[in-house]
Amino acid sequence: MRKRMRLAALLAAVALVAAACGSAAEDTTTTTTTTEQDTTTTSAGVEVGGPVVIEAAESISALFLPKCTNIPVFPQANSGAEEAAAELGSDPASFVGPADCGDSTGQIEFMANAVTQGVGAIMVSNNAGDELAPSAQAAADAGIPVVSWDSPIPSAEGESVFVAQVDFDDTGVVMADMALEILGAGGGEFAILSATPEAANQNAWIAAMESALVEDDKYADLVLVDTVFGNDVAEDSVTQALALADQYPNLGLIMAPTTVGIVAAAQAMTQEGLCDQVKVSGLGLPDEMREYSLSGCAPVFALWDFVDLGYLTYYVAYGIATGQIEAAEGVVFEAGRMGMYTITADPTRDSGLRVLMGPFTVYTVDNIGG
Amino acid sequence: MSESAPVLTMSGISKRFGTTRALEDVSLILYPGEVHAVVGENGAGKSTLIKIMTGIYSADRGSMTLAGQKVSVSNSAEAQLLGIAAIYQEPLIFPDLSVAENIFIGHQDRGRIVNWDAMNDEAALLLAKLDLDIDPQILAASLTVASQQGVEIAKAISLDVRVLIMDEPTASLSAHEVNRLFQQVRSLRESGVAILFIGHRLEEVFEIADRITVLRDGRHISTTPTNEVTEEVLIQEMVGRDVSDFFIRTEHPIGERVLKVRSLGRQGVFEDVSFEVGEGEILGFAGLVGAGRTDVALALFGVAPADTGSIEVDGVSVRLNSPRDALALGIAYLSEDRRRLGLSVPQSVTANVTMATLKRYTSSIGLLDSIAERDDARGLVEKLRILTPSLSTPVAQLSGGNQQKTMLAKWLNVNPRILILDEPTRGIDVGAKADVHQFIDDLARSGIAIVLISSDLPEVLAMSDRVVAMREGQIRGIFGRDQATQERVMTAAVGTA
Amino acid sequence: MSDWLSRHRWEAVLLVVLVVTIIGNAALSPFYLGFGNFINLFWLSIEKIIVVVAMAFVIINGEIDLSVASVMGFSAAVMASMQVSGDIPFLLAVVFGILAGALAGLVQGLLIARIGLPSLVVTLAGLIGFRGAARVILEDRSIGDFPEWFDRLGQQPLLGPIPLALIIFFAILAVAWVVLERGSFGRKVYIIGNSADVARYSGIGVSGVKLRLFIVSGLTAGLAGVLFAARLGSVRGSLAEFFELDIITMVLLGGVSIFGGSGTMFGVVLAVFTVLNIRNGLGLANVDGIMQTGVVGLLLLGSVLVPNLIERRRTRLPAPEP
Amino acid sequence: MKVSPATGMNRGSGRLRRMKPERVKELTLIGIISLSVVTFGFLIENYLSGRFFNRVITSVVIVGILAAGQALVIITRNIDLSVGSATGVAAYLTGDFLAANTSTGPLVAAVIAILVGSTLGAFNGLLVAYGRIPAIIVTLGTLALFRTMLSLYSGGQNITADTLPDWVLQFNQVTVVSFGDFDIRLVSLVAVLTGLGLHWALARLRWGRRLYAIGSNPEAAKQAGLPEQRLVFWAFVGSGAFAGLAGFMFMARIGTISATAGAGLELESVAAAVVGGVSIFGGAGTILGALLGASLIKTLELSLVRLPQVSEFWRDAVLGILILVGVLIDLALQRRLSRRPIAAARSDSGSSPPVTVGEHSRASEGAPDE
Repeated sequence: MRKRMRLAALLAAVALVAAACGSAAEDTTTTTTTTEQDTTTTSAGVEVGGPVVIEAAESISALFLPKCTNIPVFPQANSGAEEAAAELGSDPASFVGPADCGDSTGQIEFMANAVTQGVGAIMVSNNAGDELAPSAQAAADAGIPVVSWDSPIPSAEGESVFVAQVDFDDTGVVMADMALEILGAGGGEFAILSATPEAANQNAWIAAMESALVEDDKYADLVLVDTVFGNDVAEDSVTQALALADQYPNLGLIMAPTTVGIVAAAQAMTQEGLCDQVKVSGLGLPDEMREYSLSGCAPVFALWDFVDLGYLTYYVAYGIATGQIEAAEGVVFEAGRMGMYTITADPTRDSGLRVLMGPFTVYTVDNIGG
Repeated sequence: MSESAPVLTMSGISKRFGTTRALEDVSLILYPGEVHAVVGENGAGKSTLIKIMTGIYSADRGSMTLAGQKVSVSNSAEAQLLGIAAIYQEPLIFPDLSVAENIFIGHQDRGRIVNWDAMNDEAALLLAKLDLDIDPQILAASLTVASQQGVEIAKAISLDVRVLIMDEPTASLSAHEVNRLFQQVRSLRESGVAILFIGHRLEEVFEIADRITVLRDGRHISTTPTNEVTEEVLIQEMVGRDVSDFFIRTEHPIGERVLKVRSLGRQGVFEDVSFEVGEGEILGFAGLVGAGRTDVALALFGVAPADTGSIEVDGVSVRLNSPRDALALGIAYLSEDRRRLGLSVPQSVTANVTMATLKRYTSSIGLLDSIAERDDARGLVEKLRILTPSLSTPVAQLSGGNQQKTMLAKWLNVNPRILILDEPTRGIDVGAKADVHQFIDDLARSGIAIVLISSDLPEVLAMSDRVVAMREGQIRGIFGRDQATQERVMTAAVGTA
Repeated sequence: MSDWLSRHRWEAVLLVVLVVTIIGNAALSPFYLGFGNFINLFWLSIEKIIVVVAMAFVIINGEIDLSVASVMGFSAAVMASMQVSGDIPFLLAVVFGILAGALAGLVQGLLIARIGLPSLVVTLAGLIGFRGAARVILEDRSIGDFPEWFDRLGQQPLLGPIPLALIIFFAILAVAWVVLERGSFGRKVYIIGNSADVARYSGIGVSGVKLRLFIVSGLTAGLAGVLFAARLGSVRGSLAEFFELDIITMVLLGGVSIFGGSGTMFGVVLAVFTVLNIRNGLGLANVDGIMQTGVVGLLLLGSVLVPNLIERRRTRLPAPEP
Repeated sequence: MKVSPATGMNRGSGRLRRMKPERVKELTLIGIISLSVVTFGFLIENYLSGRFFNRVITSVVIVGILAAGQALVIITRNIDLSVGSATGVAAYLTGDFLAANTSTGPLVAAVIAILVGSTLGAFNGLLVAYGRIPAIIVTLGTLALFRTMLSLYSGGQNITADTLPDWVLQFNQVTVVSFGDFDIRLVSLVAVLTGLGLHWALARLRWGRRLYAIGSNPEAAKQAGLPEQRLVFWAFVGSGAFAGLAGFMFMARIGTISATAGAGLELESVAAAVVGGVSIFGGAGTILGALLGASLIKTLELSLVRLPQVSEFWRDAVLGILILVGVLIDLALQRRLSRRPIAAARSDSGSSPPVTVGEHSRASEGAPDE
């Protein structure tokens, strides 16, 4: 182990040189990285300085654990992870997961099996709240880094670092901005159609949006009238969307921070010919939303790139697993084609570390294609 | 009686079940337009015969000829197509369907679409023909058994049956209802249908039948025109042996009266039933199937409590609302229906023997003392000479006689003070029968009061200290041992003369 | 031996399947044969298999309880909400949580045993209703922050490497096994499952047994719910959702007849071991969750179809193969 | 003289006796639906409107169709728990076909969906009728199996709205005739017509009546020579076909189809049928009743959604209570109307039956040894 660490340090030093003339880091990261470039000392006592370029080292086995395997974003993320693994000359991580999104028990099982298998790293999009924490802790105790992505472990217990697709506070602002864009400066009524009442991600985003609405005066005329839940089930989401339209005659927008909900809401409005009155926005997959984007029912929505998220996640996990980087605040690294990132404290949680990918891609009729 | 060619000929029919011989070389001829009664004791082979006719069983040997053509029937649908239908004492109706549908559901020739109006009209016509006042649109579930039977007859007529088998159709009917049924049977006969009538009440058989066939122990004994035979002869042929063939109850003293029953009655089932049984006494209950004997027993066992009258055990008036109440007072009841009410056949012999006495083997923490269980079971298995490979053999693997003995063992294990035996020897072979009789006598000797219900008259006469004759829910006579002759008891039970 | 075989043909089949599974797993995965993995294999499904034991009784008795998973959620929700309200000691909240399960069983048991409603319908309503009750109690909250001893009991080994829930499972299993095979209650369960009439005619209090069974089923589900909460460290309204299918599958796979009256605890245990080992093996072979579900579904169908076909062949063939 | 209490004379009031229990049940349901609509009308603003009517009759379509198919099977004393999975498979495969053949019309698509559903139903029917496996086990198994196969087939990819022919998204909106705000939608019409068609078939076709006969008394059915196995097989095929049609409706309603489409519908369909008075013991109940049951559940669901006092979280609890009430009413009605010993007549219920009393024991004479 120590030997491997030393090798990694050596490689890191070489990488430093490469990084100096390497690609420009993205806006979101460069601002924070500049002050953190001091030399740090790893626990192994090896000095590492400056940004680390994560490079091919030994092949690792890993688990890429999605919320479930049935929602398209997760296979997309996996393809990013595979791309990264190929670049790093590592075996692709095994992409398995529970059948149902929301099945935290299933995720626990997969994590436990991964620990048994002694994988090099676990990458997980947490299905629930802290139910996963004990398993993550067990993995960590076994020396396996647990990198969460898409959805973190709230308490950060056992988790090395969270690869955040976007800043959760940003999500609130982006959603508020989209609402403002659709409803206009004059404002109006809108409602939120979320996944399940228990979904941690969505709840964080909604909370962020609510605080954004309060904090910035430009949103003063946006009135959030209701928050309902479609359980990430298409049928329920359609029902809820229609109920919103019926219940609030002045409703101008349904904001759905879930890929299942936004499609269902758009379909519901299309079906009932309500698109003129009630627009739909939120977080959606461009493939699924193209139809409604072109029809004007969902003029603007946002999402991050799941392929990139998977790619970055794999880089981070690989870097930690091979000892090239350490999951510590201030560590700067370069992740292949995506460039430079810094590990920071996660401002959206009480504890825990974060790598912020960002930014959102905001989709409109102009960039949706088709 | 018709001169025409026979409609159905059964010749040389034999059927065995394992070691039990159900039918041996039985022949029977049915002519159109006759009512042919088949009588015999329980176990004589009547049911097996009709099951072969309707294709439920296939005969080991022998042939069946319908209207001159040799036929083989492999299920009841085929039998129906050939014009053979059967009506049972418990009508096989569809409770959720209307009367009209019950009549026509099995028809293959009425097209794919149900014409309700036509069907209702036709049903009404059929029912009217049978002089039945039944609304064809009513649910069959809401009919009385008699009316359900009427519906079954209507169904048979609608199928243009040539042979109608009636298996104890009067068992659950009142006298008035029986009259109605017989009118229907006569009108069927007039239309040329051959009717095979199986009955226990000789009075009815004499009233309705043109010819009577007697079966005994699976063999054909006689076929005689009704007017050439007397009841006495018939009974003699049915029983086939002297009463002396039976184990005869030995003389012994009778002790205290343990059970006193006063004017017991249950609405519409039985009424004004009074009797007493003493320690060591065997009180026989003779009567026909449906006379209400089992119902009295069920009232004593708390299954279907009586609504009038009183029951005293050891001079204390008791209320019996469940078998648990009865068992607590030492009353045990050996059911006539071994499979449905008596034994848990997938379970071991031991489990069945101790079924009613689990408490005895249960320790304070709820565990069963399996050693004690097996000891007791072994004792009873030996005592009753139950043939079983082992104590843990499932009862389902035993022969009928050994199952019956196992059921008896279950109740003996209760150490009852009052033991009600309902048809204890029904459907078991002669050897087992003799065993059972011996045990009953032993039990009485040991001071148990025994109520013996049996349709086997010689058995009742041979075993009992006194005999109660029941008919239509009432006691028609109680005979002391010296007064109880076949003729007197039969007369009281059958109700002729 | 042949006597045992003739009466426990299904157990024998399961035993073979289990052995093949174990050998296959050991051959395919180097991680399979480890003590830690064996502990894990149980621990990961421990709440389910605790309920399986109670469910075996219910089905042998000729009834079914579809509500168990919802009752698990309900019990955990009751416990968690009491913890949040903070007025009572947490230990008491745990007790109340478990009792809430028993109460759910009591309500359903009364409707089934006393009023005579079919258990399939009553517990179907319970499946929906108690899940609803859990949601009513918790709404969108996820309640954690249980006292540390509770989390530790749920998440850390208690005796050597063995966690508490595993000890509880084996304790319950031992008790249940003894009660079913050697206990007076177990005997009554079989007799009633075969024929309620025979039982009644033998002086057995049928509705009393049924009522007690449903209370026990609820109580066990309550206990399992609380244990699950301890293992997860937090409770949500959806806790244990859809567990009922797995639970019933394992019982039926154990050779318990859906019509009641037959089945053994040995068979159920073998089925539990088999399913857990197959799942574990598939998991270690990196097989997806939905595939695992499918394999178990196939196993369920096969477990009934194969003996049916064998039975039919046997009745046709004169001499059965040894 | 002896009258079995079970079947004793029971001349109740003439008209009620003449009226079939299912008629009573249907009228009761219509009464309850009307009552709840009026009640909610007082509680909710803008409730009694054409819009709400349109919502209910379009949202009831899928569950209504499934409940009809479910009733078909339950009437034969069986159950089909795989309908949710079958719906999903039919929806996905049909969508997949449409995506590849965009010129396909609705009729062909519906036929494909129905064929897919029928095939799955035939699989169930084969195992139940000819394999002699209890329906609950078979369909519990295929519930998982169908879903797994779909998941494997889909590979986590959704069918997205933009790949489907244009008519699909408009399909739900097609209105046959409007009365003011009240639309009669094509989908509702199709559902009602197929439902009523099945209702008619069960009421008027020999085939249908025989299904009732089998469920009512299997022993008598055997005695009457009814082809029990074939009928049960076709009942499952029918249930599958209806699940297929529901799948087509699902595709048209939701537009975006994932591999989890239709999950959970099995319980909803059973609930609707049971609430609609279809006896879980077979032999009794009507398709119209099942449709009304579905309507009641959907009406309550949609109304509760709009009742601000009743939170999101109460809906399941209310639904559970509703099912129980439905069964209790059913029991009371049955006991009152026919006073038949329900449990005794159906010993498989396992509940405490009033033991039939009497000396008649069928075929116990000379019972052969086993």
